[in-house]
Amino acid sequence: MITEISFYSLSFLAIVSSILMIFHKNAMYSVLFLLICFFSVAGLYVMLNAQFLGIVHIIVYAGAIMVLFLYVIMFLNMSSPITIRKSKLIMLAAICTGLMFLFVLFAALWSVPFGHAPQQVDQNIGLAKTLGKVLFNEYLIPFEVTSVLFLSGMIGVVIFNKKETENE
Amino acid sequence: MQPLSSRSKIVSNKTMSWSERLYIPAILAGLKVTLHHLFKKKVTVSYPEQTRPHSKFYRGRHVLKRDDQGRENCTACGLCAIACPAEAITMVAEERQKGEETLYREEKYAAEYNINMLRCIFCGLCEEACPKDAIYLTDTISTSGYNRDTFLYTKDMLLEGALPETRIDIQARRKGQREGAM
Amino acid sequence: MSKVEKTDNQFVRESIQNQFGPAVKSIEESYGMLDIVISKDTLIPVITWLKKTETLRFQFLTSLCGVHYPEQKEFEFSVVYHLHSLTQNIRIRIHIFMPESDLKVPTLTTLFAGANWMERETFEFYGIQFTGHPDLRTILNVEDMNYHPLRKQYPLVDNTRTDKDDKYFGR
Amino acid sequence: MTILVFKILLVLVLFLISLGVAAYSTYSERKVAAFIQDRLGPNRAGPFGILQPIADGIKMIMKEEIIPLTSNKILFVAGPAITMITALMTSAVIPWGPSVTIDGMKVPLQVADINIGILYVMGVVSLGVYGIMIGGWASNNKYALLGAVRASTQMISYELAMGMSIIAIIMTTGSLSIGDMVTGQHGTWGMGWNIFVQPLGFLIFLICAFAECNRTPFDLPESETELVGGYHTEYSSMKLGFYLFAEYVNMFISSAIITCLYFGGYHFPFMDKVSAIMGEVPFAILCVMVFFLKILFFIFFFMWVRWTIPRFRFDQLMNLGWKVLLPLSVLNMLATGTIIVLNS
Amino acid sequence: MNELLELKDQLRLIPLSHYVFLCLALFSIGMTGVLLRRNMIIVFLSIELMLNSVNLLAVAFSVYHNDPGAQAFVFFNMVVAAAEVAVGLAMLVMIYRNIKTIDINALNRLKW
Amino acid sequence: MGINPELIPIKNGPEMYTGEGYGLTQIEKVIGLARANSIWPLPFATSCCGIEFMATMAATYDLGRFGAERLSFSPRQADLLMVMGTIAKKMGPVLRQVYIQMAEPKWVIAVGACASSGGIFDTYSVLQGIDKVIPVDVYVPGCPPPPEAILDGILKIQDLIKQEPIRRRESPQYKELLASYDIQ
Amino acid sequence: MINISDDNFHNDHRINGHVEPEEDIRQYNYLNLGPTHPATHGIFQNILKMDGEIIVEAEPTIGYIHRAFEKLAENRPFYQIPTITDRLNYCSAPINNIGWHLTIEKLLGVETPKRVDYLRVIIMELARIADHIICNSVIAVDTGALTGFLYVFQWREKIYDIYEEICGARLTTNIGRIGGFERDFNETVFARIEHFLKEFPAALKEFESLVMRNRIFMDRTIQVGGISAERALEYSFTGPNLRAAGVDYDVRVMTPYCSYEDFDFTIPLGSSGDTYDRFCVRQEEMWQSLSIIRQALKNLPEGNFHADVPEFYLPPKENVYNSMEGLIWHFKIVMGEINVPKGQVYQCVEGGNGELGFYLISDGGRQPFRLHFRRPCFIYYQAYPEMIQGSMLSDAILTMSSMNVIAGELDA
Repeated sequence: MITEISFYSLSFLAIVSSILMIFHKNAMYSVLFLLICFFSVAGLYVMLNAQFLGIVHIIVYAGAIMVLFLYVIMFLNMSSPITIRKSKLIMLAAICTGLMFLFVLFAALWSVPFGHAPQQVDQNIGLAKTLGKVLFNEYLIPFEVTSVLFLSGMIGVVIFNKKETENE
Repeated sequence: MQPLSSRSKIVSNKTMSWSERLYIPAILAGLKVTLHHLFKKKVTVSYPEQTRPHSKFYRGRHVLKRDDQGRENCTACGLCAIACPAEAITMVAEERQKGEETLYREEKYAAEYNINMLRCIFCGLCEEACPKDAIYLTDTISTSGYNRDTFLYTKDMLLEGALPETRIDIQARRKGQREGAM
Repeated sequence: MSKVEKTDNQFVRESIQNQFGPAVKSIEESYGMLDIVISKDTLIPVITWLKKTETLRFQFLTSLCGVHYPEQKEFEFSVVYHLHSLTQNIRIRIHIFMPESDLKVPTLTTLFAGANWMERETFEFYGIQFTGHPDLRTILNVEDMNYHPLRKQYPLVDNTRTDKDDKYFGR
Repeated sequence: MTILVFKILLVLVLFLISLGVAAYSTYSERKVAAFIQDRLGPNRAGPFGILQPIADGIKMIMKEEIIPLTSNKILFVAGPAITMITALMTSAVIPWGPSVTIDGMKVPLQVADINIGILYVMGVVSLGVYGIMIGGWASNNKYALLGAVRASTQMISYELAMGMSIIAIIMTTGSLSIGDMVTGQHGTWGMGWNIFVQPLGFLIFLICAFAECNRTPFDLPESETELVGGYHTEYSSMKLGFYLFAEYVNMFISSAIITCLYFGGYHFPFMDKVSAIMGEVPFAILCVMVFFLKILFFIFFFMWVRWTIPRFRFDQLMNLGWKVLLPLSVLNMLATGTIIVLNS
Repeated sequence: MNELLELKDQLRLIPLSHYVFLCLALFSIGMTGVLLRRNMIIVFLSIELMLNSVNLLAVAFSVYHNDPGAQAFVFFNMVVAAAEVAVGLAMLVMIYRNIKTIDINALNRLKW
Repeated sequence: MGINPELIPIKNGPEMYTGEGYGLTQIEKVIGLARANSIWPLPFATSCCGIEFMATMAATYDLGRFGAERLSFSPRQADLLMVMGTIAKKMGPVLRQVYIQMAEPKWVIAVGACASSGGIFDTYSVLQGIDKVIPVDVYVPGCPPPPEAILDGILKIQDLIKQEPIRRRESPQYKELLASYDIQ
Repeated sequence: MINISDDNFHNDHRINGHVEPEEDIRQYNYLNLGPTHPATHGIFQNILKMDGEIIVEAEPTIGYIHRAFEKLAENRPFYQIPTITDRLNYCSAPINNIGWHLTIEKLLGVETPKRVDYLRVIIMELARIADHIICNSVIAVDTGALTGFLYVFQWREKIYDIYEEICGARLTTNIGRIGGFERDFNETVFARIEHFLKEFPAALKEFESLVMRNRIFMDRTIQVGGISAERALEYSFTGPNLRAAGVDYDVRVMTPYCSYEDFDFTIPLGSSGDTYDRFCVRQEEMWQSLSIIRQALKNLPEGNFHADVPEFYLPPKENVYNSMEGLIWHFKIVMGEINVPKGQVYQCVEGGNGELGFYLISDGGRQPFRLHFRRPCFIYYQAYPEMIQGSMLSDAILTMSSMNVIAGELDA
C-alpha cells in the first residue's frame, strides 16, 4: 500500500511540477518547480533501491546544476518575462505537438509486454560497490572519456569567459 | 617627487615571507593572542553597580552654588548665558527685597534660572564666565529622560541644598583653578 | 631639503611683479604670508605660471574659499586661494574680487583636481559661478536649497527651534 | 516495532538537542566573543545571562513580521524554512554513540545508518544553499541579492574540495557509511583517528566546513560591514531567527561530522578498558558525552577563529578554493590512493 | 520503506510499464517545453527534464532486468548533463551580455 | 516631506505607554523582560556621539552586558534606533525612512544634544531635534554623552520596555502618535 | 528636502530615487552605499555602478551632517569657537582646538611659553594616537577582525582619562584657552601619561600581531585603493594619506608650530598609496607620537601653563572676586569687548587626517568676519571615486575606512 501511494504521489508530483515548470512565466519559479520534479525523481530512484544514484542525482542536479541556473538567473536578473510574445497559434501548435507525441508513443507502447517483476532481484544492484565494479571494469574507457569530456567542458567555459573579458 | 625632508622612511613592507604566504603561522599567532585574552582579567566596569571614578574637573551636570551662609550666589548678571555657545541658559533677574538677605547674597538675584540640558554641551564656559562663583559643573552625569520638557532644568532643580551637609563639594575644582593662578 | 636655491617671500614678490606687472593690483605681506590681489581675468595665467615655474612650483592648492564683504561696493565677493610650494616650502595667498552683479570666475579644476569640491562648496555658500567647472551643484546642503547661506544677509539660525525664548538673548 | 518507537524517540531527542545546542551556541558565541575581547558579555538575563537565548527567542517571536511589498512573498517565507530544514536533516546519519541493547535488541544510537551516509550528508549540505539563495533573491534587495550570489558561489566552490577530502577518507575507510567510518577509528591509544592518517585532508575539510557554515573568514554572504546583513537584510522576526539559528545548527552538525570523520567520533583512548568496567548503558552515555565534548571543542574553535582573523575578499576566497584547496585535495586523494595501492 | 517491504514485493506492486509511461509523460512535457518557450533558460530546463526522464527509465529497466550496466549509463548521462549545462550556461551568459536578451528567437539573426 | 515641524506637538512621553491603565499580566511581564534583555540596536551614528557609542560598545563599558551587543544595521531586525549625532535636514528624510522600515515593537533613543535638540548647531541646515520627524522614547543629554549616560539611556529604555503592554502598538493612542508624524 | 518615495525604499532601502534607463540596469547594478550603511562610519552616500562585484563608477554624495560651521563661527565670539572646532574632527578634537588657538594667537600676537608648547605637543600627539587608533582599528573591523578594535580601544579610554583629568571632558574637550590651558597639568595627569607610555606599546604590538602580517589582511589591503603621488598632490592630499603615497609632507616638519622643531621624529612613508600603506603609515605614526611624547615629557620646561596676556586669558576666579581690575577684564573677555586687530591669518596644524588649516579674517569685532576651515577630509575625499574605480565592493569599503573620512570634518 505504502509503495503504491508513494509511487503514484511521486509520479503525480513530478508530472505536475514539470508541467508548471514549462508554463510558469517567471524563470525563477520554473527552476524551483524543476527542482521539485527532480526530488520526486530522486524519490523514485530510492524506491527502485538505487539509493546511490538517487543521492548522486540530488548532489549533481539539485546541488550543482540547478544552483548554477539560479545563479545565472539571479545574477543577470533574467527572471522577468520575455517581452516579445509568441503568437497563440504557435503556442497551441507546440502543445498539440507535445500531446500528439505523447499519444503516439503511448499508443505504440500500450500493448508492449514489458514483462513482470523478476522473481529473483539482486538487492545489491543499486549499491555503490556494484556500480563501482561495473564502472571500473566494463565501462572503464567510457568513464575515462567522460572525464575528458568534463575537462573540455571546463576549458570551454573558461575560454568563453576569457573572451568576454578581453572584449571589454 | 623629490624628498622634502631628510627624516622620512618607508615603513610598509609588502613582500610576504615564505611562512607568511602560508596563512597558518599568522593565524596561529592571532589565535594565541586571543586565547591569552580569553583568560585575562576583564576590564569592564559594570556601570549601574560600579562606577568609574570621575576626575575632579569632570564636566557633568550643573549646580547653582550657595555661599557659606546658605545664600544663593547668583546675581543674574547673565554672563553665563552670554558665554553659552548653545544658548541653553535663560534667566530672569529680580531685585532683592527687604528681608531676603538670608536668601540671596547680592542685591540682584535670578528669579528664574533655567538650563536646557538637551541643548547644553557641557563645555564649561558658563562656569568660567561666572564672576560670582555661582554656577559650577559637577562630576555627576546628567541623566536621561523620557520627555523633552523634563530637560528644562529650573532653578530649584539646579540649586544645591540650603543645609551645609547637602551642599555639593566643588572645592577641588576651585582649588584647581586657584592653583593655576599662581 | 632640495638643493635648489632657497626662495623667500621677497623673491616670489619680485618675480611675480616682474612677470605680471600691472596685472597685480596689490601685493603685501601679512603674518609672514604674501597677500596678492589680482583681477579675475589674470587668475588662470597667474596660477598656471606659479604652478609651472621651476623656481616656484606652487603645485599644491591648499585651500579655496569665498568671502562676502557686503560693505565694499563693487567688490562684494572675493575668492581666496592658498597655494603652497612644497619644494620651496613657501605659501602664498591670492585674492580676486568681483561685484555681486558678475559672479563668474574661471575654474581651477583644469589645474588642480582637488579644486572640484572646493569650488562646489564656494558656489553653494556664495553663489559664485565657476565657469568651466564640470559639475557645479550644491554639495553640502539639500539639493533644492534656494539661497546661498554664507552671504552675510542670511541669518544663521533655523527658525524651527522651539525651545528658545529670544527675549533672553541680545543676539 | 520497538525499534521504530525508539528511533522516533531518538529523532525527537536529537531535534531538541540540536536546537538546544544551537540556542546555547548563540549564548556562548557572545560570551566567548566577550571574553576574548576583555568584556563580560551578556550577564543581565538570569544568572550569568544564562537566559539570554530564551530572551532573544521570545523577542524574535513577538516581533512584527515584515514581508517587504516588492518581495516575492512565497519564496520569502520559503527561504528560512528550507535553511532550517536542511540544517536539521543532516543529524540523521550521525552515530552519537555505540549501540545499546534494549529488550534484547541491538539498537544503534543513530537515526539511520544509511550505507551511503556521507553522500547523504553531502547531498543535504548542497541543498542548504537554496534557502539562502531563495531568501536573498526573494527579498528584492540588492545587498541581499549580492549576499545570496556570494553564498551560492562560495558553497559550490568549497563543496568540491570538501568532497575530495571526503573521498580520501572513504578510500582509507572503504565505506560510505559514517557508522563504519567511526568504528574504523577504534583503537587503544586513540591513534586510530583519521586525523593522524589524513592531516592534510582534515585541514582542507576544516577550512571547507568554515566556508560551508559561512563563518569568518568566509562569512562573505552576510559580512556586516559590506552587505549590511547580506542575504537576510530584509528579514525580521522569527524568519531571521531561523536563518541565524540554522547557522548555529550547521556549526553543530559540522563539528559533529568533523569529529566523526577525523577524531574518532565517540571513541576515546582506553575505551575498551573502560567499557569492561562499566555497564553497557552507562558506557554508552559516557561515549555520547565524550562525543559531545569533542563537538563542543570544535564549536568553540569555530568561535575562536571567528573572533580572531579577518575575512577574505570574494575573489581571494574563490582563488583559495579553486587554486589552493582543490589541487591540494586532489593531491591528497592521489597520495592516499597511491599509499593504499602500495600497501596492499 | 525498504525495511518494511522487500524490494521484490515492491517491484511486483508497480509494473515496469508504469515507469515507462511516467517517463514518457515527462519526456513529452520536456519536449513541449522546448517547443513552447522562447526563454532560453526554460528551454534548457526542459532539455534537462528530458534527460532525466531517460535516466529514470534506465534505472527502472536496470532494476527490473537485473543489469547494473544501465545504472552506469545513467551515471554517464549525468556527467554529460553537467558538462552540457556548464558550457550551455556559459554560452547563454555570453549571448545575454551581447544582445541583452535570452529570447531564443533573437538568435535567428546571424549578426548583431 | 510635507511635515510642518511647527504643527507636530512634542510627544508627551509617559502618557503614551501607561495610558490605558490596565495592569500587566504575567505573560506580558515575561515578554517585556525578554524584550528588554535582547535589544538589538541600530546605531544611526552620524558624528561625535557615534565615537562615544563605540566606547560604550568597547570593553570598558560593554553594552553587551545588557544583551545589546548584536548591532543590526538592517532596520528590519533592529529593536532600538539609536540616533547619535547631528541630523541635518538632508538626513531627516533618511532617518524617517529608517524608522518606518523598522519592525514593531521599536523604540528610539536620541543620544546627545544634537539629536535631541540640535545642540549648539542652531543653524539653517540642522534639524532641531529628531522629534521633529520621528517619535522619541528616551533623550540622553550631553555633547557627547559619556558612555555612562548612554548606558543610562539604555537602562531607561529597558524600564520602558518592561512596562509596555503588548497591545500598546495596536492602541489608538499609538496610532495617533504615529499619525502626528505622518507615518503610515 | 529631497524626496524619497516609499517604493524605492522598499525596493532597496538605501536608495534615494536613483532611476536609470532600462537598458543600463540590465547591464550594471546600481548599489547604494550609505547613508546608513555600516561601513560609512560617518554618514555619506555613494551610488556605485557595479558590474557584478566590480565598481565601474562611483558618485559620492556628502553633506548629510552639514552643520554650517563656517556660518556658525561668524556668529560666535572667539572664545566660543573651540566648541565648534572640537566637533570638526571629533576623533582628535584637541588638535583642532589647539590649531584654532594657534591661529587666534597668531592674530593677536600672543607669545606662548615653552611649557605651554610642550604641553600642547603632548596633548596633540595623544590626540593623534587616539585618531589613528580609531582609523586603524576600524580598518581591521572592516576586514572582519573585530577583536583588535576592542584591544586598542581600551587604550583610547586611557587617553580619554588623561583628557578628563586635564579638562573634565572625554571627547569634545574644549581643552585649550587663548594663551595656554585652563589649568595646569596635575600629578595624576603625568602619572597617567607615564602609565600610558609604558603600557600602550604592548597593546599596539598585540594589535599589530593580530592583523599586520596576517596574509588575509595583507591580501585584502595591498594594491587596494591606491593613488599615485602625483594624483595625490593634484587632489591636495595631506597627512597620512599623502605620506602613504610617498610624499613626505608633514606640517610639523615643514612649517613647525608649537616648538615642533625641538623634537626628533621620522616621517613614515608608504610606497604606492594603497590601503596597506595607509595602515602602516598610521601605525608607525603612533610609534613616532609615543616617542615625541616621551621627548616632551623628558624635556618639559618649567614655567607657567599659560601666556601672561590678561586681555585675552581669563583672570583667575580669585582676582575676579577680589579685584576690580580682574572683574573688568573678566567682563570684557566674556562679553567679547577685547581689542582684536584687523587682518588675515592662515595657520595650519598637522591634524589626524592632514593639514588642518584655519583661514581667519578679522574685522576687529568680537566674532570672526570669516573663518574658513581647510578640512583635509573634505578635500581628499573627492578622490574616492577615482581610487575605487575598478575594484570590488569590499575594497571600496576598506579604502573608505583607511582614508579615515570623518563626517564632521567632511561636511563642516
